Amino acid sequence: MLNKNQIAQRLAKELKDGFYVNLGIGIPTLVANYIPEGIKVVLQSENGLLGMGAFPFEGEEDPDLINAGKQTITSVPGSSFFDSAMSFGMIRAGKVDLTILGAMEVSEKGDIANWKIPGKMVKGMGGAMDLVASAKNIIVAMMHSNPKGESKLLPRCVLPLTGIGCVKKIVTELAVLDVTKEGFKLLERAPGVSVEEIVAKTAGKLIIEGEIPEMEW
Amino acid sequence: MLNKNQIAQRLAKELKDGFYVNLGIGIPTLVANYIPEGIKVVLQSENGLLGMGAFPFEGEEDPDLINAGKQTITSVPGSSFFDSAMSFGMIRAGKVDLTILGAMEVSEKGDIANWKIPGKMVKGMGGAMDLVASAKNIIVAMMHSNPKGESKLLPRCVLPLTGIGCVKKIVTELAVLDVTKEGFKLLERAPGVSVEEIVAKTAGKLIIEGEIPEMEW
Amino acid sequence: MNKIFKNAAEALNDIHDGAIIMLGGFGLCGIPENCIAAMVLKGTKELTCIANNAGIDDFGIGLLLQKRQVKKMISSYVGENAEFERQLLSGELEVELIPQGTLATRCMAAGYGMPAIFTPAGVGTEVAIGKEIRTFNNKEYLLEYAFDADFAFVKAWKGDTEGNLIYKETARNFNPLMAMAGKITIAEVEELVSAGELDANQIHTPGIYVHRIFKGINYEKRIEQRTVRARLPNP
Amino acid sequence: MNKIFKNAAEALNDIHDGAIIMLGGFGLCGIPENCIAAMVLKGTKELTCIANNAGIDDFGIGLLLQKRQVKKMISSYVGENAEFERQLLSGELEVELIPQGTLATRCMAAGYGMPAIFTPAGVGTEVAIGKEIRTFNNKEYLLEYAFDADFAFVKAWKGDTEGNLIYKETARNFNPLMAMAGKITIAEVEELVSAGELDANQIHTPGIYVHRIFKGINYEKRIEQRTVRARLPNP
Repeated sequence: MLNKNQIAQRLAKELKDGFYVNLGIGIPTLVANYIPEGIKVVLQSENGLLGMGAFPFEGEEDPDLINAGKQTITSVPGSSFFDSAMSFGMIRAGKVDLTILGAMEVSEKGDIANWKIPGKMVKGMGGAMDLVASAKNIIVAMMHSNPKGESKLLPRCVLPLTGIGCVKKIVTELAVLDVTKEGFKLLERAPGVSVEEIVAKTAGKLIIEGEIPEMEW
Repeated sequence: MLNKNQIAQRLAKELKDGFYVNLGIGIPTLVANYIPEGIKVVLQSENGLLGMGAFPFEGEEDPDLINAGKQTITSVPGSSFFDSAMSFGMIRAGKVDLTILGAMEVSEKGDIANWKIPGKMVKGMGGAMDLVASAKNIIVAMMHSNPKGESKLLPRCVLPLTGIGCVKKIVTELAVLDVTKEGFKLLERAPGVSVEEIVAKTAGKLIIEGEIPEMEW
Repeated sequence: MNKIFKNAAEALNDIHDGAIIMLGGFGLCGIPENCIAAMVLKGTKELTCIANNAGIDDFGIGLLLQKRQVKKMISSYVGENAEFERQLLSGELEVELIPQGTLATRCMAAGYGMPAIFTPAGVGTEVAIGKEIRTFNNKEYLLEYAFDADFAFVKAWKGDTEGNLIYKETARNFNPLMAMAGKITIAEVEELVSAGELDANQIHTPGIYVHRIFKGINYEKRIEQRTVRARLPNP
Repeated sequence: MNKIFKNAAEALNDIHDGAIIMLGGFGLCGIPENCIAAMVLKGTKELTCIANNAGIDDFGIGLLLQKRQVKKMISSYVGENAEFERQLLSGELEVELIPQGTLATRCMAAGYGMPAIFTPAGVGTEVAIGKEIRTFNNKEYLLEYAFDADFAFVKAWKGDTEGNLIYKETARNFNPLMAMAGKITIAEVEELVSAGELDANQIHTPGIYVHRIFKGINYEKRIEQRTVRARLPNP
C-alpha cells in the first residue's frame, strides 16, 4: 500500500518530456517533487502562470505570486503570466497535456465527483469543472476508499458530478487503473497488495486480464 | 460647396472631449487635422493601436508602426498596442465613441454600402463590416453624388450592403443630415448651397423642417 | 477628459444600492483593497458581487459581508470564512457558483462585445440545469451569457493618466477581464504615472476600458497560505 | 523538449501539399518573411492560407501566389496585387472574404477552445448568407466557427527558448491570435534569447502555444504606404 508521496511518485511516471501539466491541490501537488531526471515539464497554475516553481525561501514570499491553492510560490526562468481567460482558454483548447487531480468518486464510465457533498457547506467548483471538461488527459489521484471504508471507484457516482466521461486513469494507494469503455481495467497493484484486495475494494466493474504486475518507479 | 478639408473640418465639430474615435480611410482621416482646441480625443486604429499620432518625420518611418490604411504613423504618449481580437473586441463592445467612415451609398434607413461593386474586382470589406455593425455612433463622410452624378443618398442601397440601419449622420460637400426613422433629415447646408440643390441631389426621402441654417465651424 | 480621482471615496461616489459590481482578484491576490474599504465606509447595500472568491472573515469581500452589504455573490469558490457560511445557511445571502473558466470567459465576452460563449465546463453536471446545450464536433457545450455589470473594481500594479494598466504576476488574474467588462471601470493602482511613462507595447489593459483611476494607499496584500521552503544551511 | 530550429527550412520541413496555414501580419507589417521564403523554396502546393491580406505582387503572400502554391485565400482585404487578381478572375484561386474582426475572433476562438462565437459583423449583408442568425438583447448576431488550421506561421520581435513571444507595436496584429490557433505553431523572431531573459510579466504569447521557434534572418520589413510629414526648418 502506497503512502501519499509514493502515489505522487508513481504519478510522476506518467510525465513525458515537454509536457505542460496542471496539478490539482493535495496529492497531485506532490508530483512536482518527483519529476524524473532528464524530463522537463512546465507546470500550469490556472490562476495565470506557466512555469510554476517551488515554494519561496522564507522571507521571500511575494503576495502577488501565488498558485491556484493560494499558496505563495515562485516562478521558473522562462515562465509567463496571463489573465484567467487565457489560462482557461489554453486549458479548453487542449494545450495542457496532462491534468492530475483528486476526486471523491470516479465512475466506471470516467465520470468524476469532487466538488460538493450535499448537506455540507458548498465551497464551489473553482476551476475543476473547466479542467475535467477540457483536458485531453486526466488522471485522478485518490485513496481507493473514503474514510468510511466505502469504495470510491463506483458503477456510477453518487455525489454531484464535476464532469462526465473524462477520467482516463486512476492511481490510488492500491492500484493503477485505466478507465476503459468496459470499466476499470487493473494495470498495476501496489507492492504487497493482492488482486483480491483490489477486487474487494472496487465497487465499479473491474477488468482483470492476465497477470497484474507490481508497480515500479 | 465644401472641399474635402472643409468636410473634415465640419466633421471635427462632432468630436467631444474624451472621445475614442475610429477614422476610416479618405476624408475621415483628415478629421485628425481639425481637432478643436481644448478637446482631447484618442484615435483608434483597428490594426491594434489606441493613441494614433501624426505621420512620422521623414527618415523616422517605422515599418512596425502603421495604421489600418497601411500608412506609416506615430503613436502619442499614453498610447497602447494590442492584438486584432482585442481591437475588434473594444469596437464590438461599444467602447469606441465615434466612427467616421466613407460610403458609396447610404439608404434612408441608415443602411450603408461601401465595400463592393459587382463586376469589379472585389478587394474585401476589411474591418468595415465590424465597425458598422458594432459602433454606437456612426457618421458617414462622402460626396453627395457619385462620379456619374447620381445621388448616393438613396431610398435603398443598390450596391451590396456593408451593414444595416447603422448610419446616424451624414456629412457631404452640400449638407449635414441626420438619419431618422422617417428618412434623411436636413440639418445644415454648406455655405452658398441652396435647399433646392440638396433636394435635387438627394434621391432618398428628405425631411426639411423650418429654416435650414448654413454650416458653421 | 480627466480620469484621475483623488481616492477611492471620490471614485466610488455614485455607486448605488443594488448595483452589480465586479471585483478583481484571486483569493486575496490582486484585490481592490481601497475600493472595498471605501465601499464598507460608504455602506452601499444590496450589492451583487461578481468575484472569483468571497475573501476571508476580516479581509477582502469578507469586509462587505460583515456589514451585510452583499445580497448575492457570483463566484467559483467561496466559503473561506465563517460569516459567509452563516449568512448563506440563514438565507440572508444568495450564492451562484459557476466554473472559474466560465466566470473568466463571461467577463471577457462582455469586454469583447460577444453576447454569449460556448464552454464544455459543467456539461452533465448541475451547472448545466436549465442551460442550452449544443454539440460541435461531437462534443457538448453550454451556452453561457456575457456578464452585465454596472461597475468593475480592479487593482493594477501601475497605471497612467490615460487609464492604461499593467498588473504584476498572478495578481493579474481576473482584473483585466473585469476591467473590460464593467460599464464603469474603476482602477486602483500602486503607482500612478503620466501618459507616456509606461511602455505602450506592454499595456495589459488599454485605457479605453478604464473610466476612473486613482492611486491606492496602504496596501496590505495579505497572504492567504504562506508556504515556504527552508534555506539550506551555509556549507 | 527542444523547440529551437535552425532556420525556416528546418522548421517547415513537414508541411504537406493541401495544408491549411495561418499567416500573421497586417498588410506587410509583422509578416513571417522567413517562413514565406522557405515555403516558396519548398514549393508546397494547394495551400489554404488564412491571412488578413494577400501581400503585394513581389512580397509577402504574393510570392506564394506567383508560384501558384495557393489554392484558397481566407482574408478580409486582398487584391493589392495584379497576379492575385488574374488568378482570381481566371478561377485558379478561390477567395473567401470575411470581416476583419470575424477573422481575428475566429482565430482567438480556436486558441481558447471555443467552437464558435457570435458577432454582429455582416448581419444583413451577403456575408450572412447561409449562416445561423441569433438575436440577443434585440440585436442580431451571426454564429461563426473557430478556425481549424494545420500550421500557423507567426512573426515576433523577441522570443525565448520556451517559445514565449513578444511583438512590437502594430506588428502584433493577428500574430498572437494565430499563434494560439495553429495545431502546430511556428514562430520566427528577430531576437532569440534564453529562458528567463524576457520579463515573464510581459509575454504576449505564452510558450505553450508555440511548438517551433527560430531566429529569422534578413528582415526586409517592406513599407506599403510610406507617409511622412515635413520637418519644420530650423528657426
